[in-house]
Amino acid sequence: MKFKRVISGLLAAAMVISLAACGGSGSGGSAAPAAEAGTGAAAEAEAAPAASGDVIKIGWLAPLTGTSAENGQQVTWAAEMIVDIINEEHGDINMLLAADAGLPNLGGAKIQLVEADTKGDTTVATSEAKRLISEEGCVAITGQLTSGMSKAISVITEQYEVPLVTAGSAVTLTDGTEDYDWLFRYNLTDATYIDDSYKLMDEANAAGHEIKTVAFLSEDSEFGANIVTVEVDKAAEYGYEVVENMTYAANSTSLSSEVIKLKDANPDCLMVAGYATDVILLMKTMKDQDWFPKMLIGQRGGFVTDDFFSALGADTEYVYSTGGWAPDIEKDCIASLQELYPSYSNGIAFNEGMSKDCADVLLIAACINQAGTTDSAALAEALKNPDVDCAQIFMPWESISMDENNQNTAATGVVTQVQNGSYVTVYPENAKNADAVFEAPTWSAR
Amino acid sequence: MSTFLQAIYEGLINGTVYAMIAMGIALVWGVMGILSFSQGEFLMIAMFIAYFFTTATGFPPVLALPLCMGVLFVLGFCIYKTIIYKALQGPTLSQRLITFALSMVLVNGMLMLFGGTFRTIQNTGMDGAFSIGPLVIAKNRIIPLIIAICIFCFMLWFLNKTRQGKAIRATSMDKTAAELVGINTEKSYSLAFGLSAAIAGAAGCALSYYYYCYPSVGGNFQLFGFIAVVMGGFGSVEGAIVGGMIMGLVDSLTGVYFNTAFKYLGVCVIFMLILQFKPKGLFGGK
Amino acid sequence: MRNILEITDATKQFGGLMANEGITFNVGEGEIVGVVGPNGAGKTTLFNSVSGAHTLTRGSIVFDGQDVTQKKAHEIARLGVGRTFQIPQSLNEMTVTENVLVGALMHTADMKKAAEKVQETLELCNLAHRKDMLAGKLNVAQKKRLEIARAMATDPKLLLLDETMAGLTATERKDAVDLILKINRMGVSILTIEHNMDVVMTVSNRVVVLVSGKLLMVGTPEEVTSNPEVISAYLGGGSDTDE
Amino acid sequence: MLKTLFGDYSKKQLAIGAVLIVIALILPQLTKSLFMYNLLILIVIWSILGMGWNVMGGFCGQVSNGHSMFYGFGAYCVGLPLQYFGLSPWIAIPFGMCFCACVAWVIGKPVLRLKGHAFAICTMALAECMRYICVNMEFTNGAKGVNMFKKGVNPILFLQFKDPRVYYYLYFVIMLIVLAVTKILSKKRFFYYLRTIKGNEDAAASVGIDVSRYKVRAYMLSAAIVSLGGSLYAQYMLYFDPASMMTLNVSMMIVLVAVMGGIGTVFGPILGAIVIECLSEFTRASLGQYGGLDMVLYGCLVIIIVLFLPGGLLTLPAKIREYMDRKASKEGAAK
Repeated sequence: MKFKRVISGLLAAAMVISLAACGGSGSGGSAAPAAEAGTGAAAEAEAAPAASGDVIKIGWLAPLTGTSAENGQQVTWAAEMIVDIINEEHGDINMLLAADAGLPNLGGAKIQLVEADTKGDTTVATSEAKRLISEEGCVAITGQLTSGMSKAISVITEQYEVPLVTAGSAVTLTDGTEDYDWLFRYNLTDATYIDDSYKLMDEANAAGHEIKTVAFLSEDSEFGANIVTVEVDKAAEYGYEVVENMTYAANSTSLSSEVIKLKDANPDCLMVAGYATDVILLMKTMKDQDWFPKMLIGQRGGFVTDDFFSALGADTEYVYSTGGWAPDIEKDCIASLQELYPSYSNGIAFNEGMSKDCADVLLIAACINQAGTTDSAALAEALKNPDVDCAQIFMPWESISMDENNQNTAATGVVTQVQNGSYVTVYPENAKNADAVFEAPTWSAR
Repeated sequence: MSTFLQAIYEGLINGTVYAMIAMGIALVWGVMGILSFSQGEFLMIAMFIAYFFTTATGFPPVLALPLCMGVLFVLGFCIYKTIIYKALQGPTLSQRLITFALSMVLVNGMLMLFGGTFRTIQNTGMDGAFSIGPLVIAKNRIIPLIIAICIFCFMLWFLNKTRQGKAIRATSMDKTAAELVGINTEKSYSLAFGLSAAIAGAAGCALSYYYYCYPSVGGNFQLFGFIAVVMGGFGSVEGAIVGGMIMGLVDSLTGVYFNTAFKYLGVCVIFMLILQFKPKGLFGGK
Repeated sequence: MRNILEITDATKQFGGLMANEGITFNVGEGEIVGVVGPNGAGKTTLFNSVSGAHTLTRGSIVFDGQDVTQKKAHEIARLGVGRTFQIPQSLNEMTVTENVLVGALMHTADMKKAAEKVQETLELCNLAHRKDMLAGKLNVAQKKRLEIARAMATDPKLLLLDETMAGLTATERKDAVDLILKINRMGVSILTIEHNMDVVMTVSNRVVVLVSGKLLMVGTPEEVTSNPEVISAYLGGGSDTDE
Repeated sequence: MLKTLFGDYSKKQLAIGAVLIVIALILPQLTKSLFMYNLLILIVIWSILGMGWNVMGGFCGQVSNGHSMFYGFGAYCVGLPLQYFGLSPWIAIPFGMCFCACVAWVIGKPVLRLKGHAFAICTMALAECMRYICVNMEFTNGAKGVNMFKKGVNPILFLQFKDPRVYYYLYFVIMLIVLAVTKILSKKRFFYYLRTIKGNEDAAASVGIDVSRYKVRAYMLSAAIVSLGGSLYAQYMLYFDPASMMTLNVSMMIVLVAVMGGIGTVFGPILGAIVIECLSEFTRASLGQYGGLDMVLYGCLVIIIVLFLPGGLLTLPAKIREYMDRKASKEGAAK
């Protein structure tokens, strides 16, 4: 009992001392900003480290534990591969910065990827982002970030004026609702992905298949909510009738009532936005209830992960997925990446899920090289208009042009379909490698 | 009409899983007054066992049932002897925290051992579906239903007819009185905890037929198990079964007829209503 | 003598069981009334009805001129009815002082006045030497005295005592009787359930005899002990207490 | 008022208290790393949450596992007015506390009729309901969460400081105010009545305590303080979404902070917050890459502490002293 008194004495006395120190609680605010002005500068100076000759740090945030740990780990290996290619001489790979060791304009300075685990939790992501900026002195932040996390971290990167390059595709990141000066997006926005989906449906109709009605099933998360809003707007634009629009709780225990409602509505095309857990459960529930739409278009998420194939095997046949990348795009450095990646990922193949995020790492390195310094303002300028030869980038883009919201409007996407076990590009016309099977057979006919 | 039938059927199937988890929770709650947060994790471990059994031997998961229940019983027994026994001496609140921390350890332990890949059993030997009239019945959802029914009967038989079962029930009614009449309450406690883990094992084995297997799967079912227990009547095993069934039905009916986003909201609202009129739950246990 | 408590046709039914039926008697101001009867005669049910823990199925209870039949336990307590419990419900994680302080706080939120009241009540119930001890650590006699002290701290007009003598040694019983008489002399009327016939006979002015939920008779101790029906219904088997 | 605050502490204890406060004030000046400020601020926020829950769970004995609901509401009550009306947090935070108190008053009446596990599960279900509502409602931006970051806004008026140390000082003072309020209340009738209800509800009724009204009052005060914690968290992070605020995990962490420190004590939650935040940050920083090992360690530590120290860490020195005496007496006997 005695010790309790010591502790309670200890902190109860705090009132008198702290009040005096802060000049009374009322004006607590006033004394503090004086301190803020003094120390603010110090904190800021320390946030942008002088360009050390040998190593430039790029912050990498990905879920290494938690629900999406497997996927996060795969994307991290891809990023490590890209950094290794940049840091060593790879004359044989026709990729940006591959030819010489390190960044030529900075005396061959090496890139160091400082990895941090977000555990798939926004609060953890922001704490780790702070650590990367202040402890590690990273000059830019990127990683495998959901749209929700991109928003949370952008608060930090805006405050400390460090560029954040994300593939988080939420349209609210890029449509100017929130003004970010230090957020850059080279990948597609939801709007482009969904345009591709509807254009594919137009092609199906052109080819004589009856695709008139569409239904949406999306997760009640940041990822799902953004996609479904754009899907609904575009449905009106492209003239498709929306027969069902459902959201489901993430990691749900059963999706049977959703599938029952889908069977009722019986749409020609179903667009799904969800992560691996619910996508797998949805496919199995649809198989159990013996129903499959003519066209099932997955908006990336769980559809482009390696688990999708390992968990569902042959059941994945005929499923479409929009995406920013596909293995059969005509860029010669893709083949060498596909060869090199399994050595990092003990056998897992390079896929769409990881392409977008490690492309960001390559672009950051290229822009640092272009800016010639790690000063954040100069780097931001370079990121705003990167002059890089897109032929040397493993993404399907022909060119890069950034609009005033720092969004790459020239980014184009592809739509792929699972045909005998792997994704094959079926849209757009110029990148097509196989004809789409527009009407998928029922489960019993497979 | 067919959607209504299908909704009822699917609701019952899901209800059996909730009921099995709720039974485990009710048993432990009734006997020891502990709210076990780690019930979901026992379910998850059983799913892993069923998965590895099927991939290794190629037999359908139902043959893994004895293995799952056995391993989980032993695990539950050991956890009781080491952690829960000591926890019973502490205040009830820390008992709840201990099972919560235990579930944290189990989830992350499995994540460390088996990594974060999603595993499902693709060929359960019961593929395809047949339909009776408008009702589509998936073959690989029948076995879980049968497993669940067997477990319900086994538990009701065990608790009501066997000596040890009656001893457990007596201990749950009044520990001191049970001790007075010579019941080894220590044995009842450890047996009850082991049994509740074994029931979760059976639920896991049944679930592996149509659900993916992943370390954090337990959490998805945990809250529903609790709600089913309280709805059915605290600590009453029969109440837990009925509670679980109601949960499944409400879950699928709200989903189909109201709005799938409010599926779980519907469940919680029904739960609140029942608690207002019957604060002790439907069967009003202890 | 004005009646502090008037119970008319008190009936309490639990499902099929008729715990109390048609019980009518009064307690005069400053009087000590004992309630006796075999186990299961409905004594504690009557207490719970008077103190507000239950509400009567039929009949009425008037305390100090106010009808309290429908009032809740805490409202009746505030009107001036203190009570103790058959099995002492002491607050084990609080000290003896805090246990009594809670009673004293009923009429005043001022901690100083309450502290004085506590000190005064502790001396009355001779628990002052155990002031800072946790209630859980007291022995049975002290716990019973603590309950009385907690009730007394609320300055009650009527004190309901539920088997204060049970489980006490001879000397402890003597002290308890002295305490009850001292409290009565302070003007507090007392209604006490008691199995120990000697204590009931010496302490109470009148005795109420309950048998299986019904009122057998009300009278002075002498009338009760000489009444053949009471003897056969209750005392017939010889008093079960030890001496 | 001052007497109740420092009445029952000896001079030595007050001195130690002063020293620790000075340390707490100087600490941010010593280090430069944002990571350390982040840790300190989270400790202060979690202490407030722990103290809020303690009013209900510790003093009044009604253990709720759903306080993440008020934590989330606190955040919304600061975020949404800023988004829709540009309202300054100085007005929004008290509004949030009153709002949560009203929510607790409305919910309290029916829910507080339940006891023990049933009450805990009911609060869990309630928190889940509120999360579903917030996730699916347009007014709260649904799952997109609320972004409160505004460029070039008056830092004092909108509490958006660039340097985290200002947050730390401000939150530290607010924590001390909450601490003082709890300390003063603990000497008042209100908390004695709550502790009586925790001890035994029948005894409480017998001394004139309207049990259900006081339980609801405790729930309202607890909700207000936890909502304060939620608002401060939202004001510091400037972005939050329902998925990270209103989950079972957050509710259990709030309970853990109070229980680990010392349930039913005034200073327990602060000690609990310090231990838990440091534990989780350092296990993550050092063991993060071993895929979950840090959480396993964290879980084991919680089990060990809760098992062997039911009274919480505050009782640790007493336990050590007791252990020393027992050892000394054994040696004495052995000689």
